[in-house]
Amino acid sequence: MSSLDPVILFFLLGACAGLAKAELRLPASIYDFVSTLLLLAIGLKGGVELARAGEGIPPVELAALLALGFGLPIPVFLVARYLGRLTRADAASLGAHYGSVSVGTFAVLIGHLAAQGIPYEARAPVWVVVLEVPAILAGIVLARGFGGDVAWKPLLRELLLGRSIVLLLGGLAIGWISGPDGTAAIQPLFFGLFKGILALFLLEMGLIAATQLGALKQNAVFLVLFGVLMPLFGATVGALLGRAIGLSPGGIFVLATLAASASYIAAPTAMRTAVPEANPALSLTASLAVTFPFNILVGIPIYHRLATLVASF
Amino acid sequence: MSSLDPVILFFLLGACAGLAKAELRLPASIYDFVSTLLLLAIGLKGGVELARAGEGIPPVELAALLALGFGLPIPVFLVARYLGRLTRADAASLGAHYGSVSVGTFAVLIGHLAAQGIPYEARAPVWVVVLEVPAILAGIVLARGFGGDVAWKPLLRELLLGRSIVLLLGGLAIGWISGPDGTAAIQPLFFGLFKGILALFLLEMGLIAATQLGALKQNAVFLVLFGVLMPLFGATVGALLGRAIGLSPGGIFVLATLAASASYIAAPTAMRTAVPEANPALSLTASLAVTFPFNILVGIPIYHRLATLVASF
Amino acid sequence: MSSLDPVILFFLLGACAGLAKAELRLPASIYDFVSTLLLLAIGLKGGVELARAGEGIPPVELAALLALGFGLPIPVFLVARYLGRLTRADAASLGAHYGSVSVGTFAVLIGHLAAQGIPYEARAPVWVVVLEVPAILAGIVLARGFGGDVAWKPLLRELLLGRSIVLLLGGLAIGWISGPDGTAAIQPLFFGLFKGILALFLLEMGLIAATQLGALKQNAVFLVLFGVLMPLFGATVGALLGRAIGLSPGGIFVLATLAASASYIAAPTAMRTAVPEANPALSLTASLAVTFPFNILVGIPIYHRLATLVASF
Amino acid sequence: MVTIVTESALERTLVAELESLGVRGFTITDARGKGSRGLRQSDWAQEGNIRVEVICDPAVADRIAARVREKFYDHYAMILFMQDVSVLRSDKF
Amino acid sequence: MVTIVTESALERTLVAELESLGVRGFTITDARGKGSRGLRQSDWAQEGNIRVEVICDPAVADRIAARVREKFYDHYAMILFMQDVSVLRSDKF
Amino acid sequence: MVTIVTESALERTLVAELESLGVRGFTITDARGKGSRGLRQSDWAQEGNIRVEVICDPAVADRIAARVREKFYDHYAMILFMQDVSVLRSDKF
Ligand SMILES: Nc1ncnc2c1ncn2[C@@H]1O[C@H](COP(=O)(O)O)[C@@H](O)[C@H]1O
Ligand SMILES: Nc1ncnc2c1ncn2[C@@H]1O[C@H](COP(=O)(O)O)[C@@H](O)[C@H]1O
Ligand SMILES: Nc1ncnc2c1ncn2[C@@H]1O[C@H](COP(=O)(O)O)[C@@H](O)[C@H]1O
Ligand code: NA
Ligand code: NA
Ligand code: NA
Repeated sequence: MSSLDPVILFFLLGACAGLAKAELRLPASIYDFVSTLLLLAIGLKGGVELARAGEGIPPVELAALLALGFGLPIPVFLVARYLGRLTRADAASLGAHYGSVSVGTFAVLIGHLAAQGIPYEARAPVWVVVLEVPAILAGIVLARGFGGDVAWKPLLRELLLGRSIVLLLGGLAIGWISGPDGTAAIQPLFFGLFKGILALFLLEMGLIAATQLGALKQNAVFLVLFGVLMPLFGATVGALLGRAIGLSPGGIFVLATLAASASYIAAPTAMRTAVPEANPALSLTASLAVTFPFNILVGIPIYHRLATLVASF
Repeated sequence: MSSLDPVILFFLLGACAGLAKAELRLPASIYDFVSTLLLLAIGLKGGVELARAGEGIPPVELAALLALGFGLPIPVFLVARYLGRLTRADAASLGAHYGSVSVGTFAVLIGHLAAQGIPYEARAPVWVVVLEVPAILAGIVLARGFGGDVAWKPLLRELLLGRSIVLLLGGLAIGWISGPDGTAAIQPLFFGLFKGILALFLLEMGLIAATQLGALKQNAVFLVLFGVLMPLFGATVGALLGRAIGLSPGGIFVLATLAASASYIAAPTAMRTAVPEANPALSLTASLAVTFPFNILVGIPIYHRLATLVASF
Repeated sequence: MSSLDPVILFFLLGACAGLAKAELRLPASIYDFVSTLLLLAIGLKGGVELARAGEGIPPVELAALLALGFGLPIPVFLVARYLGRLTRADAASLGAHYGSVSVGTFAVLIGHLAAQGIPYEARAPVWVVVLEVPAILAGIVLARGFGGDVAWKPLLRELLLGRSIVLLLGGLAIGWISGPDGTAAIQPLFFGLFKGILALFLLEMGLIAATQLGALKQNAVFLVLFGVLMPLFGATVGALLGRAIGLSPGGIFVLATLAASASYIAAPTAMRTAVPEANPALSLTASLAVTFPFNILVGIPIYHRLATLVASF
Repeated sequence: MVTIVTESALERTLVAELESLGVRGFTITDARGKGSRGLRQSDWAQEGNIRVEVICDPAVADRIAARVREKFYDHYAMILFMQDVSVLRSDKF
Repeated sequence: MVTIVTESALERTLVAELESLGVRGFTITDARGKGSRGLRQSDWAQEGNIRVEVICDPAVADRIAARVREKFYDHYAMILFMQDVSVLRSDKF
Repeated sequence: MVTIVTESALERTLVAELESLGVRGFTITDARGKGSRGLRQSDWAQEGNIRVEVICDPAVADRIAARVREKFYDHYAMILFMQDVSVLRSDKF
C-alpha cells in the first residue's frame, strides 16, 4: 500500500471538515466544473490510448459487461430485502445503486494505475459507460415488475443522455479521432492537471460524504455492513468475470473495482423519478458515505491483490 | 484543412448534446470563468508580442478599421430590409451584429494560427477592440436616425466599458508592460492552458448555439442563407481592406475572419437597450446558431485561402 | 522595486474597472474557486518545505506570535477611539481587523519572495494560522469587556474552523505527509498555476476593493491616514519581534508584512456576529480599500527594506 | 398565484405536468430549505430545491394543487401554497 | 408589494427607473422561466430572468406599474404583479 | 407566511433562532438588494442577502417578528413582512 496518495488525503480533509461542520462549502458550480473536467479527461485519455492501440471491443466482452450490469442487482436486492428487511422499493433501489458504477471511484483508480505504472485495457472508460445504465433498469424492474407503470421512453432517454455518459463518450470520441498528436495542445489542461483536479474533486466528495453521513441513523448497522461487504462481493464477481473473458491483470483490477463501486449520481436521479417511494437517503448514504470512502481508502488496494491472485490462476 | 482540430470537436460535442437535449448544462459562472480566462489570455499574448516587436498602430490602419466598422452594417441592413423584408429595427439589429465582431471566433482563429505557425500582426487584438463598437452605433443610427431618442451617453459608456473590451485591453496592457520575462510566471495558466480552456469554451458555445437553434423557426430559410453568405461577403471586404492597407498575409486572414464574424454578446445587449422593438432572437439565432458554427467549422479554412489569394496580387 | 509584477497589474486592472463601474463582475463562485486554490497551494507549499526541512515550531516563536495577535489590537483600538473619535465598538472592530492578518497579502508576498529568490522559514503559513484568531478575540473583549454577553463557544468554533484556517492547515498537513515526491502529480495545478491563479484573485480583489471604496465617504480622512500609517506601525512591531525571536531576514520580512496586513474575511464575519453594533463598512473599507492596496502596491517593498535594516542589527 | 417548493430533480417532470394543465408561464428560482423531509442544501446541485411560481386563474390553481397532491406529494419533499395577486395586463395569464 | 419578473439585461435600467420613482429599497433574485416570449434559461447569464420585489405604499406601486407598462411592457419579456403585505416597522418603507 | 430579507452572514444564527421558536420548515434563496443600509451585491458571497420564507401559523409569525425585531433589527440590514397564504395539506405546518 506504500504511502498514501495525496488525493486521498484531500478526501479525508473534506470529510473531516464536513464532520466538523466547518464553513467550507464549495458552490455547486465548482463541483460541476471539476467533475466536467474529470469526465472529459478520463474519456480523452481512453480515446487517445485507443487510437494508439487501435483496439476494438470484443462482442463477448460487451455481453459479459451487460450480464454483469443486469445481473449484479439481483443478489444485492435479495440481501437487502431478506437480510436487511428493507421494503421492496428500497431493496431494488440499493440494487440499482450497487449494480451501477461510480465514476469518481474510477477516476481515483485511473490516478492510482498511472502512479503505479500498471497497464490496463485502453477501452476501460467504455466499460464504465456500458455498466452505468443496465443495473438501473434492473433495479426498476425489481421494484415494479416488467409490467410496471414506468414511463420507460423518457427515462431511457435521460439515462443514455446523462452527463457522465455524454462527457465520457464525447471525450473518448475526441481523443480517438484526434489521437496523441492532435490532442497535444489540450493535454496541459486535461492530462497535466488531472491529479490536481482529482484532488479538488475528492475534497468536495469528502464534504458531501460527510454531510450524507448525517443521514446514517436508521438502519446504521445494516448500512455499514452492507456498504462494506457488498463491494467485496462485487469485486470478486467482477474479478472472476474479467478473468473469464481474458482481460489483462490490470483490466481484471479495473473490472473488480467497477463492480465494487456504487453509483451516487445516475442511480439516485433515476430511482427518484421511477421509484419515488424508495427512500433516497438510504441508498445514497450507503453508496456515498460508506462504500465510496471504503473503496478509495481501503478497497482499491484489496482489489489489486484480489486481481493479482485471480489473474495468476 | 488537414485533420480536425480537437477544439472544434468539443464544439460539435456541445452542439450534439444540446440538440439531443442531454442534461449537460454548465452553470453560467463557468462560462464567465472560462471566457474571462480566454479574453485575458488573448490580450496578454498580444501585449507580450507587441512588447517583443515594439510595434505601434499606423493611423491609416485605425482609420480603415473604423471605416469597416461603421460601414459594414449598411449593406447588411439593406440586404435584410429589402431582400429579407425584415422590419427596420430587425434589419438594423442584424447590421449591428454582423458589422461587429465575435471574440469567440477570434479565439478559435488564434488557436488555428498558432497551430499552423502562421505569423500575423501582434496588434491584432487591438483590431478586435476597435471593431467591436462602431457597427453597434451604426446599427442604432440605422434604426433610429441621427436624431433618434437614444440615451447615447450611458450607452457609449456601457459599450466602451464592456467585458470583452476591458479584459482584452487590460490583458494587452499588462502583457505589454510586463513583457515576455515579466509574464513568465503567469504563462502556465494563460498560455499553457489556452487550448484546453478554448475547448471548454467551445463545448459551452456548442450547447448555447444548439439551444438557440430552437428559435430558428420563423424566417429559417432567410436566416440560414443570410448567416452563411453574409460572412463570405464580409470576409471579402475585410481581406481586400487588409490588402489595401498593407497587412501581412496572416493579417489579411485575421481581418477577413473578423469581418466575417458576427457579435453575439456586445451587440445583443446594446440593441436590447437601444432598439428594444427589434426581435432579439432573430439576430442572435443568425449570429450564434448559424454564422458562428459556419465560421469555425467551414469559414476559417475558406478565409485562409481567400487571404492567400488576395495577398498574392 | 525593479519592474512591476504583473499580478499587481491585475489588481490595478480590477480596481480601475471597478472604479469605472465596468460590467466586469465575476460570480462569487469564481472567487470561492480561486481563493480555495490559493489557500490550498500556500498550505501545500509550506507543508512540502516543512517536510524537506524537517523543521518544528519553537515554543518561544508560538508565544511571541500569540502575544503579537492578542497585543496588536490594543494600540489600534486606542488610536481609533481617541484620535479617530470612533465609538467603542468601531474602534474595537478596527483592532480586530488590523491585529488579524490578510491571507491575500500573504499570497502576494509568497509570490514576491519566490520571484526574488528570498529564502524564509518554511513554517510561515503556520504563522498566518496562528495570527488570524487571537486579534479577533481581543477585539471582542475590547468591545464588550471580559464579562460581555458573547456566545464564546460557537464563536470560537466558527473561527477555528474558518475557511482559511481549514484550507491552510489541511494543505500544510497534506504537503507535509506527502512530501515533495508524493505531491509531484498535483504540483502542476497547485504550484505551476500559482501565479496565474494569484493574478485572477487580485483581479477580483481589485474589483471588490473599488466597490468598497464607494463606502469611503464618512471619516474619509481618518480612514485613509489610519489605513496607511497603521500598517507601517504594525510592520515595525512585527519586524522587531521577528528579530527578537531570531527569525531569518526573510522571516522578519514575512512577519512584518503579516503584522502590517489587515483581515477582510475572518474579522468582518466574526465582528458582525459578536459586535453587531459596530459599523461593518468602516473597518472593511479601511482594511480592503485602503490597507490591502497600500500593502501590495507600496508596503511590501518598504517592509522588505525595513526587514533588511532590522535584520542587520 | 401558486408557489411550489420541491426537489430540483423534479424540475422537468413538474414543468411538463404544469404545461399539461394549461399553464402558460412560470418562474423558477433555486432554493434550499428544511421541512419534514430534512435539510435540503444546494451545495450539491442534485440536493437542492426549486421554488416555482405560477400565476393563473383560481380554477387552474386548484387543478395544479390536486394534480400535485396526487402525483408528487407523498413521495417527494414538497410544499404548495396559494396567494391572491393582482396582475398588470391580466389578459396575459 | 410589487413583484416584477423580467430579463436580466434590464436590471440596471429598471433599478434606475425605480429609484427615479422614489423607491427606497428592493430585493432581486436570479430566476428562469417561461412566458409568452418563450423559455428563458439562466444557463447563459445574458438569457436569464430577474425577480425584483419592491415594498412600497400603494400610490408608488401604481406609479411603478404605470411606468413599467409604458416603458418596458411592449418590448421586453416581463410580468408584474402586486400583493398586500404587512411589514415590520412600516416607517422604514 | 413570514418573509425575511437579511445579510447572508446571518443565515446560521437566524435559522437557529427560528428553530428555537418552533418553526418546522423554511425556504431560503440567495438575493441582492438595496435598502436603508445601502446596496448589497452578491458578487462577493459575504456581501449578499438571503431571502427566508417561513410558513407558519399567525401566533408563531408574531413571535418571529418580535424576536427578530429585538435581536437583529437594529444592527443588521433586514426587512420582514407577512402575507396570508393558503397551503396544501395544512396539517404539515
Ligand atoms: N414551513 C415551511 N415554510 C417554508 N418552507 C417550507 C416549510 N416546510 C417545508 N418547506 C420547504 O419545502 C421543502 C420540502 O418540504 P418537506 O416536504 O416538508 O421536506 C423544504 O426543503 C423547504 O424548502
Ligand atoms: N403565468 C406566469 N406565472 C409565473 N411567471 C410567469 C408567467 N408568465 C410569465 N412569467 C415569467 O415572466 C417572464 C416573462 O414573461 P413573458 O413576457 O410572458 O415572456 C417569464 O420568463 C417568466 O419567468
Ligand atoms: N422597500 C423594500 N422593498 C424590497 N426589499 C427591500 C426594501 N428595503 C430593503 N429591502 C431589502 O432588505 C435588505 C436590507 O434592508 P435595509 O436594512 O433597509 O438595508 C436590502 O438589502 C434589500 O434586499
Ligand atoms: Na457496482
Ligand atoms: Na463582422
Ligand atoms: Na495585522
